[in-house]
Amino acid sequence: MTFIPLTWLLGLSAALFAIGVAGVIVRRNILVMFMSIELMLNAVNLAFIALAHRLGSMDGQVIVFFVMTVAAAEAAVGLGIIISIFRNRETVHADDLTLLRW
Amino acid sequence: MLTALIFLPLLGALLIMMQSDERTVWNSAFVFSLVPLGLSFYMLWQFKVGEPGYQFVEQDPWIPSLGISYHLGVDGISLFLVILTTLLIAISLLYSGGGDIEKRAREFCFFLLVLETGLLGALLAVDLFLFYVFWEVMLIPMYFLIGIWGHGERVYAALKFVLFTMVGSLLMLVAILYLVFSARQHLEHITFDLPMLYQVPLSTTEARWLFAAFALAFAIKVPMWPVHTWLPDAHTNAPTAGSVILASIMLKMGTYGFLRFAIPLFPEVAVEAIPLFMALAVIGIVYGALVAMIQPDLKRLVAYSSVSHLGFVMLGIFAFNIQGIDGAVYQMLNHGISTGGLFLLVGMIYLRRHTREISEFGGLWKRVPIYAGIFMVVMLSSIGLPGLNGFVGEFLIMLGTFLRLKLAAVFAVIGVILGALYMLWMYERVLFGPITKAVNETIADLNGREIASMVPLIALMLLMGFFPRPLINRIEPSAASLLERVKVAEARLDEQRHHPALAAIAPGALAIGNLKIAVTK
Amino acid sequence: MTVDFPALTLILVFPALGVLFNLFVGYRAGRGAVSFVGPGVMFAAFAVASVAFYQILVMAPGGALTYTIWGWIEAGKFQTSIGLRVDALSAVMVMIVTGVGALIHLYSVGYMAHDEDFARYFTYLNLFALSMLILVLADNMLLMFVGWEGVGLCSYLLIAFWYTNPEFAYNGRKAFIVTRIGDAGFLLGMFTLVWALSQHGAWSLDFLTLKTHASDIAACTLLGTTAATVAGLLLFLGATGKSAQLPLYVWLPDAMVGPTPVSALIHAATMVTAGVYMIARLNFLFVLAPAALMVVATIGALTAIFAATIALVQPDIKKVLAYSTISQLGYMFLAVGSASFAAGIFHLMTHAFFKGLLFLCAGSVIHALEGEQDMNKMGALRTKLPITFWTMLVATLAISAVPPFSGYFSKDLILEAAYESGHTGLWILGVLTAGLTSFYMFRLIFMTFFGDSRVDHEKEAHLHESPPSMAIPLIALAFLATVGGWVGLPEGLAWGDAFARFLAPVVGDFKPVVVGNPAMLSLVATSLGGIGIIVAYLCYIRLPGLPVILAWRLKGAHQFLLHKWYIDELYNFFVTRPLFWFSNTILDRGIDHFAIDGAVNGAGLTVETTGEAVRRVESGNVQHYAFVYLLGVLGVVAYYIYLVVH
Amino acid sequence: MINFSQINLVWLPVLPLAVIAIAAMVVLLVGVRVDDEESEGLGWLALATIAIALVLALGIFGQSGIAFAGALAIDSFSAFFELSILITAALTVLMSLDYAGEHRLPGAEYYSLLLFSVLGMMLMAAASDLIVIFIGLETMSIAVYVLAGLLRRDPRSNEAAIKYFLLGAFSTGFLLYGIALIYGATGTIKLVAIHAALTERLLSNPLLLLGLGLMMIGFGFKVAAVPFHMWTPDVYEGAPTPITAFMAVGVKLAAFAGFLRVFMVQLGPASASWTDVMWAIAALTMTAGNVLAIVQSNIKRMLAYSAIAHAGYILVALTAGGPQAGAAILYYLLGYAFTNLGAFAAVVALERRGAAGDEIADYRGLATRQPLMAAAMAIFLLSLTGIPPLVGFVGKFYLFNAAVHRGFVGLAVIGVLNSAASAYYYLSVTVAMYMMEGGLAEETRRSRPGLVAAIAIALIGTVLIGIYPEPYFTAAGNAYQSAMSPEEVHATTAMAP
Repeated sequence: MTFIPLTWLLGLSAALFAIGVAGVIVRRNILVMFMSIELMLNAVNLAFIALAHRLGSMDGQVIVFFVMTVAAAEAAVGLGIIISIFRNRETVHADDLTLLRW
Repeated sequence: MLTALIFLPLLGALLIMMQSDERTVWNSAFVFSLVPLGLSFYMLWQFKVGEPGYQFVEQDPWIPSLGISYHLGVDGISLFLVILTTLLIAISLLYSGGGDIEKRAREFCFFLLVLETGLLGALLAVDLFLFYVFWEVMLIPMYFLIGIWGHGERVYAALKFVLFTMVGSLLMLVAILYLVFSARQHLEHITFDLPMLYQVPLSTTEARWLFAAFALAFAIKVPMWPVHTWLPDAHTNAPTAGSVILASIMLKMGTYGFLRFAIPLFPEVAVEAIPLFMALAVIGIVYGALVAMIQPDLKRLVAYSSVSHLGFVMLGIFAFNIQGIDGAVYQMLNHGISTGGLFLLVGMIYLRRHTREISEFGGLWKRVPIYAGIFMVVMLSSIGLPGLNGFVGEFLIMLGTFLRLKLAAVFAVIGVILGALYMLWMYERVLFGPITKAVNETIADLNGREIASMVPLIALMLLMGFFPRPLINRIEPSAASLLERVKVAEARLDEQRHHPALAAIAPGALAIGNLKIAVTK
Repeated sequence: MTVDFPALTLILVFPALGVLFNLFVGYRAGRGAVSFVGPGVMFAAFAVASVAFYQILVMAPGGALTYTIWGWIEAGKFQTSIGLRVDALSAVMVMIVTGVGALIHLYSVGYMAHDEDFARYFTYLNLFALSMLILVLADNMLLMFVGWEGVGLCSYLLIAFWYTNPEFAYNGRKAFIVTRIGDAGFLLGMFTLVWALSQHGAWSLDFLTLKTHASDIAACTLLGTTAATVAGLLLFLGATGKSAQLPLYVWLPDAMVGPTPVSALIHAATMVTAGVYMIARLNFLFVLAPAALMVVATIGALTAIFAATIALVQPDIKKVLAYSTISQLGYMFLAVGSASFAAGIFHLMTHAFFKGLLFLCAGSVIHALEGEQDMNKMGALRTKLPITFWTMLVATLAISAVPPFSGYFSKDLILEAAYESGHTGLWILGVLTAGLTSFYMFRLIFMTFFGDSRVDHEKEAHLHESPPSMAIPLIALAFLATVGGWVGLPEGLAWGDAFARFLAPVVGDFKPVVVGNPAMLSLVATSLGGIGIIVAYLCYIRLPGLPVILAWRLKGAHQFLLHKWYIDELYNFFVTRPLFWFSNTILDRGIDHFAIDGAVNGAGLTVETTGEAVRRVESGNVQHYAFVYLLGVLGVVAYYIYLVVH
Repeated sequence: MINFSQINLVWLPVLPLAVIAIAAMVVLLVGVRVDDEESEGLGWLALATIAIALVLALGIFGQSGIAFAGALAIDSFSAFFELSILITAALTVLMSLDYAGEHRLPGAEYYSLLLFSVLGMMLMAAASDLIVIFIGLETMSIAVYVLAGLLRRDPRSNEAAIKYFLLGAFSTGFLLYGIALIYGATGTIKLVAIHAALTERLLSNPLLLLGLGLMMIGFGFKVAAVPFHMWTPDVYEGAPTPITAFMAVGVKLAAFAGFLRVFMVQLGPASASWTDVMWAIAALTMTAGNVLAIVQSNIKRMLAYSAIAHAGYILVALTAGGPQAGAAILYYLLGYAFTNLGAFAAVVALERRGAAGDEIADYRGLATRQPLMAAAMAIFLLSLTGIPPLVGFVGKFYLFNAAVHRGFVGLAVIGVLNSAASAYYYLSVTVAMYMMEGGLAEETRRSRPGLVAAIAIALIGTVLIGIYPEPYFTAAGNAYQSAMSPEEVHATTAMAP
């Protein structure tokens, strides 16, 4: 197997993470924001894997599984909330949800 | 016994909340205020003359992990302030029952009695933490008294009062913590006990900062110029009883704080600060008098006169000789009695006319001779007429000041003249001359209850004017022991000035201090 | 030698009882009781005083009666007690106060008969007597100060007795404040003494202690001179306040609005002389402070002539007497200033007699004319009020220093002392004043009792001589005003100056600096007095038109004197108004409300406005929140990158 | 791997957790049959299990050790937090008993989610391993997201939920990233191991530092530290009030448990590299929280900002570090739990259906209408202000005391000035209650024993713990000590200077 330098992997994960963050900040659609968050989580997963590989310890790998599970749970909850919002307000745009402010 | 003295009013307050009928509330409240009064007189009787230290001491561990103990004690400086407190609370309750308070009597009495607990606690606490607790406790009932039963901009006044005081006292809290911290370093054990903390060696700069924090807290309470502006508002808008307690006792907490904490804890700095504080005090005296002179509102006038009178007290304290400090403590009591009386009198007239505008009155004497006579005596006591209590204090203070700093005494004397000026002018506008307003034609003279609430004060004015000895004999030992610390500090300062060797060390201490300050930045 | 004499307290107790009685039961008890108790207590006090006086007389010279009632203010080493002391000096004073006081109390019974506040009047009057007695009996300065301020208070209360008149109330306050300015000096003087004594380990204000340590006080230097001088000047400031000398005399003329007996008792006979008494009492201090004495003498002489000039033209009968009082007090200060304390006290006594009498007579005139005080509305009363006329004439002769009336002897001594102590200039002023005095006094007599009547007709109808309760004091005082001076005859004549000898142990002997011819001096003064009388006669009997013409010719001067040199206006413009403006505009509005409260409320406002501004960031849009969050992240990350780089 | 010497007490620490977990599922299963209006029974069931857990958690005190291969810490520290959390949960349930019915909340979901989040919190408190912390955090958060939005027909509630959810998930990302980097730097996720691995050489490792910073941010979000606080007011305002209380106290407890264990205990050696940031965050949080609270007119929003400010005070001590600070924080959180829950309970009591009556203006004249309620509210507010002898004051006193003793006088000064400013808005509520007339008339409704009980308990706690703080403070001190040195616990020693 060929060795990809750790820095490359970390760089990639960092880039992915940044993209995710940017998505959260700039996209108005809640669903898309949510996907970007998932992207962030996966970026972290990548980092974990890479580090675990480098350190040769299992912990990192284990965490990844936990993270995936958590992400799934979050997805379920999040979508639920989004649906109930859509029921009440017929919108999924972040900047329409400003009942609560100041 | 001191514990009983402190917490009986609180107990009374709680019991009162059980009552429902208004009359019984007033009566029982008055009775509950009489109990501590009697107790305090018993204490006076048992008090050993000629002992400088604390008496009736109680000390039990409270928060041992921080060296905080429930430590009470009374000495010559606090003794009479305690009695003044119990007395005036009783009088206020007696008076307020006479129709001055129309609404929510139960809560009123409750807060007044809780206030008494706070005041007594602050006067009797020997542990810094304990003191601070009571010091803050007394804030809240007064806040409610002003805010609920006050007049005019009562809410603004109440909040202004609390915030002014809080800023000062919280900074003092930090100072206390720092002091304890350095105590832990030097004494190898952590303690909040005042006598212990006396022994903490501090670098000059540390001491200066800590003294500044303490002094600010107390100066606001006194109030010294220029942090006095909460006072007129609080007084003017407070209910009569509130003003009485505020003027007669709460302001004393400031001066008491100087005597009990700020000065003995940091004597060197206090000595260094003599010019500053004498200047502020003198400004306060003259300034307060001049501003009082032109006030159109009776209560505002009396409030500013308090600024002036408390200036005298501060002057006496910072004279740092036995005459000055005896006089200062004595003057605290005088001011409590005379200004308390003045506020009661203003309250009585307000009750009849629902205005405090001086221009609304004039020629009242014809209608209310008794009121006029009592007013005359109280006024004379307040302007320090020889033979009444006010003179004894003012004389000793000015004598002490003269021995310390002649110029200050000169200004103080000017203050005496102005004091006569604004008081007599006010009296003249209210009671002399023809009756200008028709409403004043039908105004009623004092009733029995009102006279009863004034009589003790009048009696004290005469007694304390002609027989000051029994009081001063009890005050003096404690004052002297305080002075001992100051004298030592003065000596040390002279040393530093005159001996180059020590002078060389001073910068070192300064450097350490700066380091500490740098940390805080 | 001093004797412990507890009975001294009685002298105080009687008036005190009078106060309590009139204050608490006076209104219910009714006029009868009050008019008995009021004067009664004074006569009782007088009796006790006479006993004390007799004791002093029979004692060896320098004897004194003392009694310490209880210890008073004691702080640290400073000690002072409530103690009484009667020596020759205070014995004389006590006699004057109780004696004249009693007579005037009696007079008041008639004078105030129709006043509704009868009881209150006598409460005040007794209280005054009490304070005055404390003042003269005190054995230490602090207790003296109690009386000192006490009489001031009573003067305030009595001037403003008819309080419904705002002007009266104002004058009362004016009197209190102005004298209090002097009292401030008194206080500082006391402090200076204590300070000086404390340098020598003595912490007291007892007159004895002061006397024994006088040299120590003189030894202390203060403000580049001796403490004695400083203290002396400060105390004299107090005296100028109480005794209405330049520049603090302004309250006395206005004090005349009080009931006339009050003017007689307080503002002529007793209170206003307190300053003289105090300086005589502290003679041992002043002789060590020649500079202070010089000031005293000068101020005294100047006041004397200054007040006399004003008295020349006043139309109000009581105003004339008021200014004459100021002028006579000036004489007394000239005397004590010339270190002839006995002469000062001597004149104090005679003045108490004749000036008290003058006021009482004026009172009876005013009483007869139902409150009329303008001499232009009087005249030809001599037949209507014979007793008043004759007694007043006696008093006038006395004050004009016509031998053998009492005033002659005392004034003569003063002028002699002034000359012989080397103050020739002051002597000249004194002599001139003598002339002016006799002029304006006889002007008064002529305008009131001679010429043709200018009285309103309805008043004319029921003019009546005063009741006996008023007449008796007049006669008694007239007698004293005549013979009172004979206790101090010129040396070599009969028993000579017994009075001075009597006082000498306390106030010391007068030591002339330059030798003058007493007869010569006396002749000059008396003749000038005579000239004054003649001029007055010319102006107001022979050629009644003359004064009018003069007034019109010398309009400027006349107006100037009529308006009392515009001193009141001056004070008002330069002191009172600026003070009020400053307090109001600068302090109250400027500093208190604008600066301090402005800063405080400003701080609060800033917090609130920033809050209002910052809360806009909480736009409600979740993406903004995320963005702020990100900013935080970037901040932290940046910090750590920085940390790593360095 | 399991240490056999501790086999007997391995199960002890998990017993409370287990009880809660089981209870949560039971409630869920039973609850499907229960009608929303009659959810009260479920509440009592939850309460009962919480009580049991409480008793069990007591047993952990004084223990010391690590179970499950270092995943869970068995020490007084976790016990202290678990107790606090369970008390919080109990009070929340008490104040929900009637609320849930009146607002037609789905009982089954409500109580079971509540219990699940409690489970997560306790997990965080006991976690001694980054994964467990993460799992605990998420278990808690996800449950709370839902709870916040449980008023399904109320758009505000939905909005609160979505905001909380999005930002929560967002910050989870950062937390995880931090964990990853620290894992990368130290090669372990066991806190003890990390502690051991922090050698001089490592302290300057960029991965570690960055990870540190990101974790700080992650926790900062949960404790609502500025500038990661933006969600707080909105969510607090929108969520059902008992849940707001639960968030304000429970979530904060758990988050601080993690925060403390990770930063003060395990990352203590690296403190030099995070003190400054913490200093800034603390100052910022106190100031912003108070300044913004002053301008609020809605009481829930005001309390939200006040919660931010209080987080700031705690951060002051966290910055200072040291055993005194640790003890102070634990004590403060305990007291804060009682006080804040009490305040929110009062808000619940005065609330009408549909979030009416949340305006401070609605409290006018309360003192005359409901004197006792007003008095209770006043006491809670005074405690929050920091008026002695109430617990709020003593707590603050301990915090600033710790700060000063570590030389952070400046921070302490900022703190006291802030609490002086805070007096303004807390008192303005008492002004409305006591010094003004009018306000909303109460709607007559059946008595609510649960709510009253909650307020009463909170009141007792607020006063008693304040007047006699010694035992609690000592306990807090021991708890902190036990976490410091997992192997042996100083049973009794108080603050060693």
